[in-house]
Amino acid sequence: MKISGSYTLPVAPERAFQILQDPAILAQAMPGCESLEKIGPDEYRMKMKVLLAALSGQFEGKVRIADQAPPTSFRLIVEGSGRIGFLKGDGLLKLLPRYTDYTGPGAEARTSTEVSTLVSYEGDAQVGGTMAAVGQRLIDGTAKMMIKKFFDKLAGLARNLTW
Amino acid sequence: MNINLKVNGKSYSPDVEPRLLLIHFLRDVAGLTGTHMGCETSLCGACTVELNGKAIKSCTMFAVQANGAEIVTVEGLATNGKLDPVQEAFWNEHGLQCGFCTPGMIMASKQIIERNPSPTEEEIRHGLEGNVCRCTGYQHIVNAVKAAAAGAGK
Amino acid sequence: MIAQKFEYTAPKSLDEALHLLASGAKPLAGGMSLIPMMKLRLASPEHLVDLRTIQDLNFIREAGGQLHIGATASHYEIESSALLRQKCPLLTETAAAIGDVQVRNMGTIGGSVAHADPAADYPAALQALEAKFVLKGAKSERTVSAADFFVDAFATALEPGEILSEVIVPIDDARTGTSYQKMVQPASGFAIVGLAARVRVNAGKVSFVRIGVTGLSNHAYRASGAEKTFEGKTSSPANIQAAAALVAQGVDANSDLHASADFRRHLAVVHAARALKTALSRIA
Amino acid sequence: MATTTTKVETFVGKRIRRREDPRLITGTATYVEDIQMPGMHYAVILRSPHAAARIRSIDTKKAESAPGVVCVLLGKETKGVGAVPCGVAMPDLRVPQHTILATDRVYFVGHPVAVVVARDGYLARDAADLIEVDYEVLPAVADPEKALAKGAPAVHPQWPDNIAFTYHQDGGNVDKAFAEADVVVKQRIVSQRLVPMAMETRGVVAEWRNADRQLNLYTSTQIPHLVRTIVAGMLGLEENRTRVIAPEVGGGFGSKLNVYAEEALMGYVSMKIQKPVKWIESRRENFTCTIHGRGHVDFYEIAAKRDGTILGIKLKLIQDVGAYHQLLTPLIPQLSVLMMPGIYNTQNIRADIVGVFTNCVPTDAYRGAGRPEATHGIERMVDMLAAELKMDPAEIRFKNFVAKDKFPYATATGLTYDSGDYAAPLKKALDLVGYAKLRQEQADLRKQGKYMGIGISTYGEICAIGPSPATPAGGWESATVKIEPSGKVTILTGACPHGQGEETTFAQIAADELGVALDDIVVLRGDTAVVQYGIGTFGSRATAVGGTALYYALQDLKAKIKKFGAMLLESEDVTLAGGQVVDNKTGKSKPFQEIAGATYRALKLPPNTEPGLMATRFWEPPNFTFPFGAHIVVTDIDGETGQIRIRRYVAVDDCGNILNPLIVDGQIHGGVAQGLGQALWEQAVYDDNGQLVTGELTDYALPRAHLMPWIESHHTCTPSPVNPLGVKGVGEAGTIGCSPAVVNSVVDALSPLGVRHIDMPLTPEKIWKLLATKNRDVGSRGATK
Repeated sequence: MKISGSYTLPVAPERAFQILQDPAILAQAMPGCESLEKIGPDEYRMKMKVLLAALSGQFEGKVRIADQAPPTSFRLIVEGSGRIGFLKGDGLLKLLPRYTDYTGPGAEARTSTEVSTLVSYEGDAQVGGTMAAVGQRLIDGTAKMMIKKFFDKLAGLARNLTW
Repeated sequence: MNINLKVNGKSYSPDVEPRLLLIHFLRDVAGLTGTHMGCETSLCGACTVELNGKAIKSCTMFAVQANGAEIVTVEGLATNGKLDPVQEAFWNEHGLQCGFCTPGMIMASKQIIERNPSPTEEEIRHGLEGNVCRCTGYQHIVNAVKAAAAGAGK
Repeated sequence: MIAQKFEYTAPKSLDEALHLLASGAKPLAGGMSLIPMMKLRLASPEHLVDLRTIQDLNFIREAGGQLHIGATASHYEIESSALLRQKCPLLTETAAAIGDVQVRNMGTIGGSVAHADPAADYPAALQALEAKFVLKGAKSERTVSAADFFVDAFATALEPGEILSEVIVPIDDARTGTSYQKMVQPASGFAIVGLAARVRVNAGKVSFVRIGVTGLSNHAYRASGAEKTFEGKTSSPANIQAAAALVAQGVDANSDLHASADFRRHLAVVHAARALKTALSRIA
Repeated sequence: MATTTTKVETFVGKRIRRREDPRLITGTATYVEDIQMPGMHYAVILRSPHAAARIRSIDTKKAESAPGVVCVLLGKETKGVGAVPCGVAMPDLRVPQHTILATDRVYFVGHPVAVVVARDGYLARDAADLIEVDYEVLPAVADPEKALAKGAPAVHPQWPDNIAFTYHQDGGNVDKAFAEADVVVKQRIVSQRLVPMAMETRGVVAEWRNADRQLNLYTSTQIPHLVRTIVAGMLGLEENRTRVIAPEVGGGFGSKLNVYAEEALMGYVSMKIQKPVKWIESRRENFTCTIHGRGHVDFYEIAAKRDGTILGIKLKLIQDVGAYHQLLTPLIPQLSVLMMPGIYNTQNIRADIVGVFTNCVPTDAYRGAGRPEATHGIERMVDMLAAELKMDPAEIRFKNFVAKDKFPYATATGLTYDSGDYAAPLKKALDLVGYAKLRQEQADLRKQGKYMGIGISTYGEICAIGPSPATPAGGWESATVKIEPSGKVTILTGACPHGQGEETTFAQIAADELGVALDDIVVLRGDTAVVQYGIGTFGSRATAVGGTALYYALQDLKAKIKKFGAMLLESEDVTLAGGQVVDNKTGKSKPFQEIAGATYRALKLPPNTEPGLMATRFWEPPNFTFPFGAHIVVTDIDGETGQIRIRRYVAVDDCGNILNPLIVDGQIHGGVAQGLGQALWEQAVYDDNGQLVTGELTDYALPRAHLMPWIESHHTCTPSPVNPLGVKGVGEAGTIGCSPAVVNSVVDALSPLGVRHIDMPLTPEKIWKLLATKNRDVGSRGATK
């Protein structure tokens, strides 16, 4: 399944790029992430608990960051598998400065002249196992929701951490 | 967990695991294998039984939820060797082929007639929405429900 | 086909249930969504608290000029309620459109609403009805509007330990016309889109419009833009169409095997027009 | 002694309610899952969640020590068991080794990896969760056209081109036909993958009796004898000590015309644990692991003269095989090719099949098996040709039908059509539907911008499968008739009905032949220890082939009864009628029952005659039978939502003589439902990674009661000369006739927009897109000379 979208983070691209690759921050922002542990350069082992309505599942997997071109783009690859199936996301994130008014989380602390970052993402999401068989009509909406949660959290963290 | 329930007029007080599905209680504990499991997503209706007068899918209910309930399965329909009018109509109208969906289909059909003694074709079809038959194309089942309703109304 | 082990409690009272829920148990109502997921082991709650055994949660009654529906009222009880048929026909019509007979016999309004499946039927009607939900916790009770309740896919305003105990809807007299129009996903019976409309006409002009939309995006919503456009106008086909055309505006539509986002948007518009037209035709 | 013959009621041809029904409507029938045995254990199979992966390691320790678990078996332990067989032999057929459990690699989602055996089904399921498999996920390919592309992942590394087999057939002179044509129409037509979805999933109970070296295998199958021969071979058992029982079988539709890994696997498990074991397939497994049907991508070309005379047909057929061959996989598209000329007088045919491996569950026979695909293609092409030539679709068909005085008719594909009057059902269907009036209404509706379509399909099919040389495992059928000393009759048939009603129709045949009451007859089937060898029920063959074997066995017995009757009546000239043997001279008679007793008492025997009344016949059919018919579908399309409403469904089918109209109607209705399922709703969709995304009823849409139209079922009757019953078979006719009629109807409705072809299923979104877009030419335009 193709996924794409964009989100505005309340920090400048250089800072956004940093935050998006900071395992401590990623671990906090990724919905359900219970731990993220470095196992190699730009590679992390992840434990994740997905809670979605009644659905619950423990996943173990990897997060990998590749093709870094600071501060404009990088690839994020997330893989996880558990009893209820597996998921894999592979996307290219592009960061562009934005000078327009920012109204998302953290807006109250900012002035309209500050630069923010438009993060646009495009990639593929795969779901397999039991989840894939019964959850077809839910996958699209769920993926969107998870991504939104991720960025909302990230935006909040960015605000708290940056200034 | 100890529960009490009545199936086809007979009382049972089994000790069951909470996760035991009602259909497995009926089939494996009570030995009533007429009720069939056709899917796991509550969409085929082969497991339909009557619980306190209402048609329900026994594969989507735990036995513990039926504590205190009165259940009727397909085995409980015929009385003193005389078939229920719906059973008789399914037979007369060739409302079944492989027979696997039939017990659930009969239980759902009974509910239709109980709630609406003279259903139209459309009402019958709507009432059978939750039951899949892969053999008959439903037409003879619709005929059977019509016939049973006509017979029961006499 | 076999769920993981869990503990089960059938409490006698709501207080007992809330106490258990406060310590992490999960509520079980009709089980129509939860049990299939448990059988496939997509859901594995450790402790279930059966709300259907609590008498206090099963009612449909009129009080204080509103209609009160207990959480464990089944879809069938709602569909066949003479009171609701007369005073809130939108809800009976919607209940009758859910799933199939067996599901309606067992499934409950509280279970469905709290589950907040993006394609469930009730939320459209409840948005259009501006329903209120009573949420109870072990030490709390609050009332939340439908507009604030549905947050995202399977996400609601319910806090852990809270249950939805009651749904409150207004009484619609005969001058209000309502309709629920649904495009059914043929495999599951869920709504690809479902549109609920409530309209009143005064002196030849549409005086009141409420439109609830389900299935299109991650949660049901009220199409306020469409409502505003229609209010104050005549109920001409052109005005219906102009209002309907706005129901999907600005909405992040979902896409799946059964309908792309574009098709869903289109269907929302078509069914909005149908719901409005039918609702108007039902005004006494 | 009675001296007058009583007129006994006859049964053949009457709407007689089924004799198998009492047990089914009272819930007392025994399906595999209903079988309980002392000491029974339960198996759960762990399956691959990946479409292609290498198995690095499997850790079963936790599972083995879980409560109630007796053993956990992996592929390395079952390596000695023979492979799941492909029953088809053809040159250059590539047959991958299909082990009963995966060893080092998995090839499709659902591939069995391990089996857990426990004393309780719930505990077995719990333990399956504790097995840890480390997979190295590999690239997969799930689309046959993509699998053929250069650089596609190889499903089986030894065959990087993914080609499983090729097959070529040429009849007449195709090049000449196309050179002489005024018009050639081309179209790519997809017949999508479908899930057979028998209501009863598969299931096996295996009971090994060590002291007797005997395996009893209860399995939900259409072919118990073939399962016995093959499973005994796989397990290295003696065939006469392997007993296969198909108890009540809850639907098959071809999906149980197979030998599956689990049948041998459960036998192996039972031998290992020395206890009976039960495995019941979950619906999810049924979707991912039981064969699928169809899976064609067809490239058709049809050549014709300007007057509509069809000159020739070309076909390139891509068959999605899946990861393995099951029993008949490579045969199915060959049936499509055999059926290619349809019922049209066309002697120039060319077909090229390429079977393609994909990382999906294998395809095999599903209701119609090859013939629905062919008929769908031909009937679509004929409609497109009519549109190209601006001819009426009925007219072009009448013009090209094989004339009724041309039978037996030899086709370019090597078949000999037995009998037919192809115009008759079409004429009747046109009358019934009120064709001329409908066309007028359609013209009026078009002026109002409304979409209404009239779709015709005239099909032929190959039934009564079939002469043995044309089948992989013998195409005959057997019957034994035993008349007991009391005169009661027992029929043992090698056919294995699972809903088709032969317990009734076979009793009807026997009752009329012998002049006894239906209630005096019992029909037994589905137990290899009871029934002589048989082939089974599939390919609309049970009555036409099995019923004929029964007919001949009855003739043998009738001759013997007459011999004994003549002896007892001391007459030379007797007749058997109405349950009596009558002396034609004196009018004296002996009731059948008395004679039966005498044959066993054997106080006196006619010359050269043995005691007893039992006869067995194995009947080899000299030919297939070829039923035919015409289906007309009238549709109205919702211009806003793209939803299709079927206003009328008229089916006129000719299946030869009809033994029981009630049962024949049921077969037609059910067949049409499955055809409509394919036309409108059903599709097994794999994503690019080989995940079956319509892997449950939540996403795989089936025909349901409220979605089905009323089917107006009618018949013409052209008896088959192939068998003495004059029957042709009706099990698959509805499915074969249906899908092209529906698609033709919808294309007809949308033809003012320039639409000429739509692939199934005709989902509302597809229709909406056609209504909404400017460029509505979804197919390639026909190249007109």
